[in-house]
Amino acid sequence: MPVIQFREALNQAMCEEMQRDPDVFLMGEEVAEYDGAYKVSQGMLAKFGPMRVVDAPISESGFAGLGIGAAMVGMRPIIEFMTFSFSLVAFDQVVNNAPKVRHMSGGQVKVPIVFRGISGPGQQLAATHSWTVDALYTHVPGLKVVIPSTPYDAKGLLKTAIRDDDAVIFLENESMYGNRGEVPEEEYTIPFGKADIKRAGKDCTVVAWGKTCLTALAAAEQLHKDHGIDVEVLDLRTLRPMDTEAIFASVRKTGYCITVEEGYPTCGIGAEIAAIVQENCLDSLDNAVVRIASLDVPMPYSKPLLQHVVPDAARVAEGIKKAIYFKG
Amino acid sequence: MPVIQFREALNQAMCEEMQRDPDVFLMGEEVAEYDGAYKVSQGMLAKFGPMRVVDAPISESGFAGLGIGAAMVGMRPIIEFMTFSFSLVAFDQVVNNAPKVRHMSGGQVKVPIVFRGISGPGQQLAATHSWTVDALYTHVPGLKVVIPSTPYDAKGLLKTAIRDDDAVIFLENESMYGNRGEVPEEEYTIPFGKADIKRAGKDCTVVAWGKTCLTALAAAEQLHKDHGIDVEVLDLRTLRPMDTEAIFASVRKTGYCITVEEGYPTCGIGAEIAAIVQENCLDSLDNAVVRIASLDVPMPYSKPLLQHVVPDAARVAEGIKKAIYFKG
Amino acid sequence: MVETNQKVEPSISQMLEWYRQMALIRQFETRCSQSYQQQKIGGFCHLYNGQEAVAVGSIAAVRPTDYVITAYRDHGHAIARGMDIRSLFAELYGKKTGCSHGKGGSMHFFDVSKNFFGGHAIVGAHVPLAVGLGWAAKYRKEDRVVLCYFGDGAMNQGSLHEAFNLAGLFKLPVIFMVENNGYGMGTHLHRHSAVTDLKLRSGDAFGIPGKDVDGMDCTAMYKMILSAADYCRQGNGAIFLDVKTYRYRGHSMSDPQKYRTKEEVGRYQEHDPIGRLEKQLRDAGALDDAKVQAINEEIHNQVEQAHAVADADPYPDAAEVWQDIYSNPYGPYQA
Amino acid sequence: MVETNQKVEPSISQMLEWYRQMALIRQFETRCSQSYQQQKIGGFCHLYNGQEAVAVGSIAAVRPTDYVITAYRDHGHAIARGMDIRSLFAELYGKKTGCSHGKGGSMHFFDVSKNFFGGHAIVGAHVPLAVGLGWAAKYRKEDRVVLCYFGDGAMNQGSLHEAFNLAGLFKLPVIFMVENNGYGMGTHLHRHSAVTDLKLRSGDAFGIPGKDVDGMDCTAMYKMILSAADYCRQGNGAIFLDVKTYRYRGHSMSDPQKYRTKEEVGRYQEHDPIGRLEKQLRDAGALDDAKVQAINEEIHNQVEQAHAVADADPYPDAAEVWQDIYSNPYGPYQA
Ligand SMILES: Cc1ncc(C[n+]2csc(CCOP(=O)(O)OP(=O)(O)O)c2C)c(N)n1
Ligand SMILES: Cc1ncc(C[n+]2csc(CCOP(=O)(O)OP(=O)(O)O)c2C)c(N)n1
Ligand SMILES: [Mg+2]
Ligand SMILES: [Mg+2]
Repeated sequence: MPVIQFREALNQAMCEEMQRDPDVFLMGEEVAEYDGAYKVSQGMLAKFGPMRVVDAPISESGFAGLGIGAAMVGMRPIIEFMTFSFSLVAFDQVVNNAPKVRHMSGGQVKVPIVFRGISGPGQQLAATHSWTVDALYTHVPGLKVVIPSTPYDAKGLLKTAIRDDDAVIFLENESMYGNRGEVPEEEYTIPFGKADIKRAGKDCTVVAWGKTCLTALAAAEQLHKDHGIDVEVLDLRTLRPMDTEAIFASVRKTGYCITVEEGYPTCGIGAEIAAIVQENCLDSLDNAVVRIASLDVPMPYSKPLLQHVVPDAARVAEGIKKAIYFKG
Repeated sequence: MPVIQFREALNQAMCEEMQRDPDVFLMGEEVAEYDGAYKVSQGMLAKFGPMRVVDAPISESGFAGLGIGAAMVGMRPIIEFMTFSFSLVAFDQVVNNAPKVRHMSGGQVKVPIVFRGISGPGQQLAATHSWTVDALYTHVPGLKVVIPSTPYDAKGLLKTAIRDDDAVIFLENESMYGNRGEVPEEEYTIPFGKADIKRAGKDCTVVAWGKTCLTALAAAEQLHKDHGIDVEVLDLRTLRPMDTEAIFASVRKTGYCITVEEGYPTCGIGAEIAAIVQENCLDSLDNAVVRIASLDVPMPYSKPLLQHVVPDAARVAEGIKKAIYFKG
Repeated sequence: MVETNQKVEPSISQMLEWYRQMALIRQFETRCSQSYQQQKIGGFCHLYNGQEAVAVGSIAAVRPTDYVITAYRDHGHAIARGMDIRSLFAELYGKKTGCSHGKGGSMHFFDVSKNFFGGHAIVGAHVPLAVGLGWAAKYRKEDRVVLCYFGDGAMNQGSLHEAFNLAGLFKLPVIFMVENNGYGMGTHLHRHSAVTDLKLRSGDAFGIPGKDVDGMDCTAMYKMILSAADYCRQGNGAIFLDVKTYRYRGHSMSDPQKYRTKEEVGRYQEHDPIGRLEKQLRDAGALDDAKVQAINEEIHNQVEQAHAVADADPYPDAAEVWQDIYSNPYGPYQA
Repeated sequence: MVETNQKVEPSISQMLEWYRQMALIRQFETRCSQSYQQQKIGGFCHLYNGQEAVAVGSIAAVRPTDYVITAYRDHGHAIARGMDIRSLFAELYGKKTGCSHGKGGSMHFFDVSKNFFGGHAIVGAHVPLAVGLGWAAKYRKEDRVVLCYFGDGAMNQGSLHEAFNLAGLFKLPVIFMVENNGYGMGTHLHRHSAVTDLKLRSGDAFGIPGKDVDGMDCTAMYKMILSAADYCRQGNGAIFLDVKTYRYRGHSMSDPQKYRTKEEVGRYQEHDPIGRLEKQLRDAGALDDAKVQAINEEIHNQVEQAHAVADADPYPDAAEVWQDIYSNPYGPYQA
């Protein structure tokens, strides 16, 4: 099977869907002539021309709304936010128009749109540029929220997102664009709402999504090597819909649940998981659900500070040990 | 003690603080000549003149930002959103500039601003106009979030908010503006981060805030009358900072915890409370934390649908009975 | 530039139809006002009295295939677009049979079969959507224009400016109409906009030609939109119209209207769009007292009947709250 | 309207000071470029090369009490405002001694003691803040003006338009300067703005007089701002300046610059603001080869020394992550 980069997987998904369906187009800042700020759309302008790969002015609210309007008459726009931190200037369009026009029209108008881009504290960009928007958008009924952790998942989920008839928030991570993985040449898609066990294990369940899957896997390998602890890493793949059954099944098996996220912890995804797990698996829990998240502070610029704020594999490993009462 | 309306309590708080400090001013849509869309600022233009009670164009992002800029040089703006649903077009200003300028300047610039207005599904306004923004803003470090349930609390908390040196989100509820309550003539303020037991009880803890305190109290009275169940209603008063110790103390006493909110449940305030309660009080819990919230759907216009979505006293009472395994 | 197309004089029968439509809107709003007082209508309800010529004259000038989108003061546009008024009353009453199945209410009328894309309640937020409709038309090389209405108060929303720039830059077939009734809620134009000639905020600023038009004159609206639509159809891009109009009623049903005098309202009512058209039709011998009375009675019956049917219509089932949120909650490829 | 005040010719010593400042900015950026390659600087880093005359000429024309606020390309403004370059390097290196204690980085330089209010990284989002600074000055009847800088790409943000309207409506003392370097990242002005005469998007549109000015000419900037500030101080309201300039380096440190040619960059470098001022000063006999070399060496030493000190400065303690978030987490009245 070919091994390709994460960004190539995204690029393939978009190109294949654009070839398949003339109603799909890509719009965003620097996606066309610049080949994408992070080279995700490299070569697409040459392939599809300027009506289908479109450079937008720095008007997130305007072009997000343009996409929604076009979707209202059946087009399938892919709107790229250079980062989802910039989606906050378009917040009303994303949380009010995209997910609610269908509802307020009594189901007459569907809005098949994908908003995609990077999310998460990257490389020292300071507080306003380092948003992890997972919780903000997962909070909103009417949106779907997708967050892949591997090139394979990225391609399959993005294709599903583009074909989906609802508004999809598709979250990527800059530090993962260069990651490589096997991606088959044959066509495939990945359904929403199905979590994926990225590492089977019996001692505890770590629920992760997007980049934190990699952090969790690294921590799991370390714990296995050092202490023989056998961690199950459940990759949610989509946050809304969320595969709660998969979470419950794993927790019922292991008796422990740890969530890992890079966002602000308060009212985060980990909080939601903690709430549903204790609602549904209280009797199976050998300890409280433990949330590992960024510290509850704005993201600082300074590298050592930022490293202190965002959870890394070491912190996750420590958290797991504590959560399962491991004294090693 | 004088008995006054909720809106009068807010009006008094603003007027007293404006008299006390010339740097305080009020800006928002229709706050001046119209006397406030909901009459909260009635009479203030006449009292303070057009530089201190200022009608703004329908430019939420613009005038929220104006307020933040003015606060950066030590003014104390009160920015009224006609409803917090409209704060979503100013979201970037509220979540990036207001709470983070202090941080990104290394503490040089304080931002003493109050954003206030109504939140919550009111009177059949449909999906875009019915936001409960509690969770959206409580998610964000750097903001403080305040939500009073009585005229007394409203006045004391708003005065604290205006004197506070940080950005405060102050949430009101249209349906409560006419509510009456005792408010002393003497000056008082109420500290942030201190919950208030609005009804002491021993059988279970209901955590509520703002309007849901009233719903919870009604449910509690009903349960007491019908079944002798003795519910403790804890009014959080501020969501950030949150008085977690008060929650834990009450739950440790009663063994049960039920949260009541009008917002979307996913990643809501109830989720956060469930997460921290099970993290901190797992051994005291006789059942899982139960979240009562609006259904996880956009707010519909139609009255019977809306009533089905938003929790009322009957649903809260049912929820409490189920939560404490009461079979009556 | 756009020139109003003087050659296209409307026929008497067209004008009679407009007269009927405007009278229907007016009586519809009267009934709404009553129903609101009877608490049959919830939420906010913004009446269109005084502005009828804007919707009727403009929509008369375009084709069924063209797209229409507007703000929350949408009753007039929906009726002018030919939506069934029973479905409108039903929507207002929160009924299953409502045009938006009771999910939207007064501010969110929709009828996709008529290319009527709402009814939008966040001020200014539908203007980018209008640009998207125009984008789709251009992308698909369809011969469609977009009619996009918003208020003078909406001119102060940032996203509207972003949308103007996109429409200007991409040369999209959108006719932007500010229904300039002089007030954003209780705030007069000169207190909310740094300039009061609103063309300056689109035309020059975004390369979109701007014109003023008398929104109290149905025929003027019709002619202006005919030319504007021609301009757009020829691929020239967007048009901006500062439509001078006035609303007779309060901003919404709960407005004490301290910001203006009865005299001011009276002055505008002298140029009432319905009265004006009626006079023209009387002068042309197409209307007389008897005909006017007959038309109004017929409309009255139509309105009362639609209201009564809607009033008796069933509410949606509680389970309906779970509908119209997702097409398919788990994506199209779930096993 | 604003007229450039011809009478206020700068003195030779003033011009020498500008020359020094511009050269300092240029060398500061050169060092940044190296430090970035050495991975001493994280995040995004946007250099100011080519635009030096804008910050230097404008800031020279205002008072220490006036407010200054800008976007993320803020090194030049901070230096022109007299900030200590060691604290700037320290900020870039994420050190405790940084002007923002390492919390802000390149895009968020702050120095309140110099009335320098950042350094803002969300495009356009600081323009409403600038209006708030102007509001405070007017409200308090203080004789202050606000210098507000942003890029041509920022002209497409909605909130900027809202801010313009507020400044126009309330007549606030703000000098809006678009540092029009022709590109928003890789997108040329004519591909991102429906009109390229940016004055049309403020002046006429929001009642704010607009002017063009040559941003490669420090003296022109100085004179223009002197008159603009006069205009504002007299209570006339805001001013908009379309400042024509050019950036020599990529948008940020990681920009392959495929969107323009080396020739294009070269054409602008012929009008280099530093070279131009140098020539004037040479013609006036105030500079010669030896002096130029001496100045540049002195600056080089200054830069290298500041860099070295900052480089050796300590990082903040981990506990610092909990600081600078709240003044008092529990409000002023906690027991
Ligand atoms: C973003 C936003 N802010 C505020 C409101 C509340 N609001 C609804 S209508 C209105 C006035 C709008 O005036 P205008 O655009 O002139 O339209 P008109 O009512 O005159 O038709 C206001 C302030 C809103 N719906 N959305
Ligand atoms: C709202 C928002 N969208 C996008 C970005 C990413 N971004 C940063 S700078 C920039 C280009 C800005 O160009 P311009 O305003 O002309 O300023 P210049 O870089 O030329 O100084 C972009 C797109 C951002 N920071 N904020
Ligand atoms: Mg109006
Ligand atoms: Mg630029």
